[in-house]
Amino acid sequence: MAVRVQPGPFDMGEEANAFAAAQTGGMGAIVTFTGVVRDVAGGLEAMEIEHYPGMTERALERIEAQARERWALGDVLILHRHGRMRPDEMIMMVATSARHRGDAFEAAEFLMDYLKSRAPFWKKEHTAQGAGWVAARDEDEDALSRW
Amino acid sequence: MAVRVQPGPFDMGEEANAFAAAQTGGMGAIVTFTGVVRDVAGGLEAMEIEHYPGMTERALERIEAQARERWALGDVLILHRHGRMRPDEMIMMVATSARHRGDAFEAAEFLMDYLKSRAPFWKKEHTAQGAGWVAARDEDEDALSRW
Amino acid sequence: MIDILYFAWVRERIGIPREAVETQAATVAELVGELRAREERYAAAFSDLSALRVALDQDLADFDAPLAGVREVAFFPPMTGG
Amino acid sequence: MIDILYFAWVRERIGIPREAVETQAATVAELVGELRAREERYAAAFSDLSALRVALDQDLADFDAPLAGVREVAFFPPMTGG
Repeated sequence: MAVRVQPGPFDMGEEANAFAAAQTGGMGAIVTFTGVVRDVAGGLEAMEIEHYPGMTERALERIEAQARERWALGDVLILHRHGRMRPDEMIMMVATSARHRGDAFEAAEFLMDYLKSRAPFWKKEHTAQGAGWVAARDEDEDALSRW
Repeated sequence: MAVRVQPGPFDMGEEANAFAAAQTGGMGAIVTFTGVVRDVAGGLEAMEIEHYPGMTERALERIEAQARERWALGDVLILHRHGRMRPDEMIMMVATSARHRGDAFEAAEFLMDYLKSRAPFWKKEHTAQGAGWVAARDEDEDALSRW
Repeated sequence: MIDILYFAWVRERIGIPREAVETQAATVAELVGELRAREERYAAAFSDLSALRVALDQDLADFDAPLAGVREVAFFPPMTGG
Repeated sequence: MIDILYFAWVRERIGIPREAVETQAATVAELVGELRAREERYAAAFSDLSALRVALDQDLADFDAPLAGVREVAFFPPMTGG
């Protein structure tokens, strides 16, 4: 079990390998999701992520606990950056392990859906034209209804 | 696009990083699935994977093409080992990238479901008591029906 | 005394990240009413509650939730992490 | 002449990984009938077709598929990769 919130970059491959190496008990399936800064409209100079220190960790731990109640999981990693990052930098990742692939996949999707709408992070886009907060997407809120 | 079938081990983290580094065009989501040799009953000495050279690559390329028709994907990696491996060694991995996480997740699950039942690989378990072929699971066949 | 925290554009609109206020408000909605009445920047930040979320002691809550015993209230827009 | 390949326990039961056969069989099922008639080890391998899969020129096919123009037939159990 690990929830990490950090300003600096992370190495997805190293995180994935460390996560896999720590597995015990016949975890046959490992799923990772990695989110990357996208320059959707063109001209993005930086993405800034604000968060709510204290509540962030609490919210992520609660989301992890909910996932563990619903699926038979070995281990869970939730790692999220805050601060400024450039296009193509990695923002966050989750990893799950389970005996069976269905559990690992579903739990990872659940973690992502909840993280998107229930963890206190806010994105601000900086372009040459100025800065603006990213609006929440209805799809992200709707995605919660399937669980 | 890459389909690889190889006898030797692979480094999941390096593969994941190389896959991520090769992305272009605003792929905001990267999903990986890694399958690990499980010692389900206890006493497993080795897992041996037989395959059908020629057809294997063809089948995996076809499965990838089907995934690309169904979801808006950036890139796809399917990597599968054959030969002998020990418990806790990694057998295979898939990776997908997409602008949106739903596409990346669904395509990875689709690739796994099809790979399990439609790509010509067979597993044989070697224990101190002898060797036996792993039987196909009804769940794996049933998993195809959702697509 | 209760600590009030603001995040993202709520923080920018009000101009400060946090403040301690003395209040007798029984619910979040009552507290919002007091804040709105203070100054234009508060009125602007709280003009549309459907665009806001609230957390009480770092747990998401509703605007009609009671404030009894609460030490930290946070206001912010819908979250956009991941 | 047609190449026949065997994999996994089908290969083990028949005892060889591949062979070239001369056949006039019009379908996979007819070819299976000819093979079954050869020797006990073939009859054993092909005793339950529901436990077998077939590929024609490296594409999965059905047992009633025609063999016209096919150069490579493979018999194997249900696949268990991943």
